Amino acid sequence: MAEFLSLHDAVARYVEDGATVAMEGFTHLIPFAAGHEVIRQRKHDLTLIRMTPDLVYDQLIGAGCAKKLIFSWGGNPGVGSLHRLRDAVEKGWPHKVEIFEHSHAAMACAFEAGAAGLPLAVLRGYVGSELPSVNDQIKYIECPFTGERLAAVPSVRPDVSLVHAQKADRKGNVLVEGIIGVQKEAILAAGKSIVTVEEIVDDLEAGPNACVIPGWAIDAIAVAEKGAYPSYAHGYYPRDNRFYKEWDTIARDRDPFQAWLDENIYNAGGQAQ
Amino acid sequence: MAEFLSLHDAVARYVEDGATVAMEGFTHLIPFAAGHEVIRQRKHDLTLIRMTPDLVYDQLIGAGCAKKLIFSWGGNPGVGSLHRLRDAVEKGWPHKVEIFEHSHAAMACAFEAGAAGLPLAVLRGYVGSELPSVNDQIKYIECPFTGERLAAVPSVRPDVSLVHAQKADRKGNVLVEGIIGVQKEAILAAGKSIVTVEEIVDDLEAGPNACVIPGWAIDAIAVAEKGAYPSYAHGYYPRDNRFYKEWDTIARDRDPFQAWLDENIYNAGGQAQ
Amino acid sequence: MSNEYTSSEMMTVTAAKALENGMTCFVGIGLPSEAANLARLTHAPDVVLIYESGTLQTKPDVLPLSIGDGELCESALTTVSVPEMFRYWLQGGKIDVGFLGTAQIDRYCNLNTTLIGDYQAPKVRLPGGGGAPEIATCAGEVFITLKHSKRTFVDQVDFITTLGFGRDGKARDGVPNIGRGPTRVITDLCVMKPDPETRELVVVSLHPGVTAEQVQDATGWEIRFAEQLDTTPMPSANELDVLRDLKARTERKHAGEA
Amino acid sequence: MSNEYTSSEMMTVTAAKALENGMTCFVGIGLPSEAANLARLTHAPDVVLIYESGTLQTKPDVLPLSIGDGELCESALTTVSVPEMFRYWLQGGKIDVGFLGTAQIDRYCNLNTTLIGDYQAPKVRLPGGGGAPEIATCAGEVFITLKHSKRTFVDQVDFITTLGFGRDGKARDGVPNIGRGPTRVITDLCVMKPDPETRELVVVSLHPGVTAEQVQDATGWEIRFAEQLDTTPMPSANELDVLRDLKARTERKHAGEA
Repeated sequence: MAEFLSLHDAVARYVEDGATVAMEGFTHLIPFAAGHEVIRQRKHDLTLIRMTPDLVYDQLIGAGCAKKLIFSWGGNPGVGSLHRLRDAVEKGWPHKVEIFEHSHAAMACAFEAGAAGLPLAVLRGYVGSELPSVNDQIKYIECPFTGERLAAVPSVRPDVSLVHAQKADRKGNVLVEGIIGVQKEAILAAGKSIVTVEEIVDDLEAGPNACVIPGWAIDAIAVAEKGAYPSYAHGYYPRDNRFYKEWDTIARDRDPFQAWLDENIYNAGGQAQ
Repeated sequence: MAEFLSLHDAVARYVEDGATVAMEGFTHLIPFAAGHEVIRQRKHDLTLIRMTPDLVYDQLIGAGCAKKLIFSWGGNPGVGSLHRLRDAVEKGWPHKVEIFEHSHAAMACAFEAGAAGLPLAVLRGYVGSELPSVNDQIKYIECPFTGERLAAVPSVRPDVSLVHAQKADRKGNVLVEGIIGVQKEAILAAGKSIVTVEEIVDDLEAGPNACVIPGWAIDAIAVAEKGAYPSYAHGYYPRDNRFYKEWDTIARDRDPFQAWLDENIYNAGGQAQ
Repeated sequence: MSNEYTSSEMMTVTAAKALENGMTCFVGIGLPSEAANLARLTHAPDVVLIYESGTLQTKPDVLPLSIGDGELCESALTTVSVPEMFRYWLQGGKIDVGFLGTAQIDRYCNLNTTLIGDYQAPKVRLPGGGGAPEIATCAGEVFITLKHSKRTFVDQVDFITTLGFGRDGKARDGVPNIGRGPTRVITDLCVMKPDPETRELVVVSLHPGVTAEQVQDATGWEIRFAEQLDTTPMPSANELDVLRDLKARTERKHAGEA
Repeated sequence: MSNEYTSSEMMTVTAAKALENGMTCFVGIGLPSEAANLARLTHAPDVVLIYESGTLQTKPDVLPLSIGDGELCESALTTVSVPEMFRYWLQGGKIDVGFLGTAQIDRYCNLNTTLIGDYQAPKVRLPGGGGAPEIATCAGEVFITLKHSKRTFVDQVDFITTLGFGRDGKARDGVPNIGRGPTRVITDLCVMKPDPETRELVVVSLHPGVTAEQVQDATGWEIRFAEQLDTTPMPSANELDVLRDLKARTERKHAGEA
């Protein structure tokens, strides 16, 4: 049953050093406030899972929280590189990060399979790609009906998932609306889950088939206003595309990145800027 | 791209004798009008797929349309038996129907896999059940990561699917709302699809994550007012539970059933009573 | 307020009491649905009822006739597709208890809802498995409720549609990712639980006024009784009132629909 | 109305023309997105644009910076989960054409968006595969658009992220349930198509004013030219107007957000 906690307390309680962590939100509703809290609490040796690492994992990797990264597209969307990710992979700064690289289709299926309680996801994937030659987590099964060879990847089953959503009601039921990505899957696949929300409301006012996650399937809910900034929350605030472009300059070199971290995370209160 | 047709023309064009046909709608939105049109056109040797055969398949089986039945629960919900199904299975009247019997979980996964273009569905299913001993369509795979043995069933890929929905817009986009069952999966898994709707509207007025099926993923749309009766259409009319109870009497013996067929299908126009 | 009650009412109230507040319950139609909703309307207001039609956390005002009545969707927190229901919510391990009825049950709690006789030439064809085979293995535990008779309590089920503990009581042993299986069976005569070692059903409490002989007469094998045999608590006046109101509302609703 | 245009505009307009009205197109971000939206705003109003973020049949007023900008969802027919997008819509065979960009391409249309150098010790780490590996094999066919240079058109890609026709041109042969693969490549200099037999890229039309020598100079292998080498039609004034309006709206939108 969801417990209402401060973001500090939720992260302190559920995100352990060395844990496997998924922070999801496909472009939309990226849990920046939660990610910043993880950095602020100097969690380390994390295995980070995310389809699109985006700025949030660039920040976590640059801050030294990550030991491994499981992902499928690691760029700054529409802008270019994630420089902190590249610096870790290419030069081992602040330390080497081991990467397990997939396609989106495989990651999406792996989240789906994790939510479905299965050990593997099966897909018609990776045909002709060289990714299987560098990722030993990609295997194959044979269909017992047709003999077709299909790709298999381990399901995603994080120790803890962190996602951001628009709102929760007072029982802790959560509404996710708009681009819903793999948020529901991330929550259901995880051992523990933390959901940050823009606000708590009396009534979710959701349609009959809306993406509502019951409070009893969530461990902690924390209010984090603008918790997805500089990504966006449909119905609340738009994506700050300008910040995404500025990040290219901030993150390109180590010193300005460190200065940004100090100012915006370590020496900032508890709320994402 | 969806074409607006009369129900007569849609069935005449897309439902061929000997075809594999899925008519879906989980308790809600059962496509009775479409099923009646199939009976009226005396289609035969059909392989009928449906999780819950319900009255609609009792009628099709009693009318002699079916050669095979793939299903997972064949009762009159809350009332008792499907007498026409039982008469076919137990006594071969009007002729023998071969059955392939599954659990709901397996059928639901098989529809999902069909929509996903896969040849098989994988599930943690049938553990300890004797169903695999009587259905050779249930096989097993071994997870290449954990070694766990998991059940596998062939995906559902019907030649044609028929479903009922609340409404379509003028481009043929369809809204399904409420208990959505495996309707979307039935349409996407099929070679051809016919959707009957209560009405055509200018604007579906659907929420951002509503179950909307684009017109280009549908072959034919036919207006059939009260097309789900005696099941129901959320927002339009309730389930006629009384008729479901009366069906027990109508269908218990062959003569009253035949009389019902004559009066309500063969000698009735084109719309379900 | 009345102190009188029928054996059906006794069964339903006892079955309802098995559910604890806050549990997530995957509900079978019929007797389990009646018991689960009674629990929700009495001691367990926050019990979470889930039906295989996709309705999550539903609070129907009347009992559904089918597993997918409109009432279930209208009163639900949300409604998901049937594949999602079975994949994410049941197989995904979100269900504490599956609540099932059955046509036949044997001493090892195996359930038959498929047929009487031989599969290829059935004497009576029953509806089939529906959601039960995976509810019984994926839910944390399973409660079963049905009327007690020699027709339903048989030495060997004609067909194992749904696993209890197998023909030998050992079918769950060593199986990965499987639920605990049936933990109690509630009838109109008594409450039974599987023996922790052998998994054979043992009568643990008799309903008030019921004798051990009556239970044995209604059971198709030599049934065991616990050394410490309890008497099942009687229904309270409030439980009976709520149950009767619920059933009366349901009757009116279903009769009135045309 | 102007008759002048840049080579980038020529590329975008030509790429847009490849899309036919009514096609369902799975759109990659950047150049493909620009071309696909131009098609929708000119000759192909009913082209169906699908982005991997789950937005089905979307009609953005400005170009998205990311694959999941709010604009895409707000103007979509509906938005589905990302697993559904990849499972039902892409793998399920509902996509006529996948429209991709790339960092490197070779003579057999293999695409590299993973890295330059060696995988274990990369010289430049690129973003990775994203949706492309399965878009390229599950969509009916694939269009590719990118700027022409020796850096992008290489003899052998450093890594096959996404299959064209393999290192030998035969990697799709005999593979069940696979799309036709790349059918055209549109750059700022020319249009190329794979040879029907060998699958090697062949220049089939040069953009107005471009010479074969220029194309060869910008290509990292000895590229073939079709015997009947066409000249790509020029952009119309209307196409240029619509494109420039779209880009101006986009600039204003993205600059104005804070």
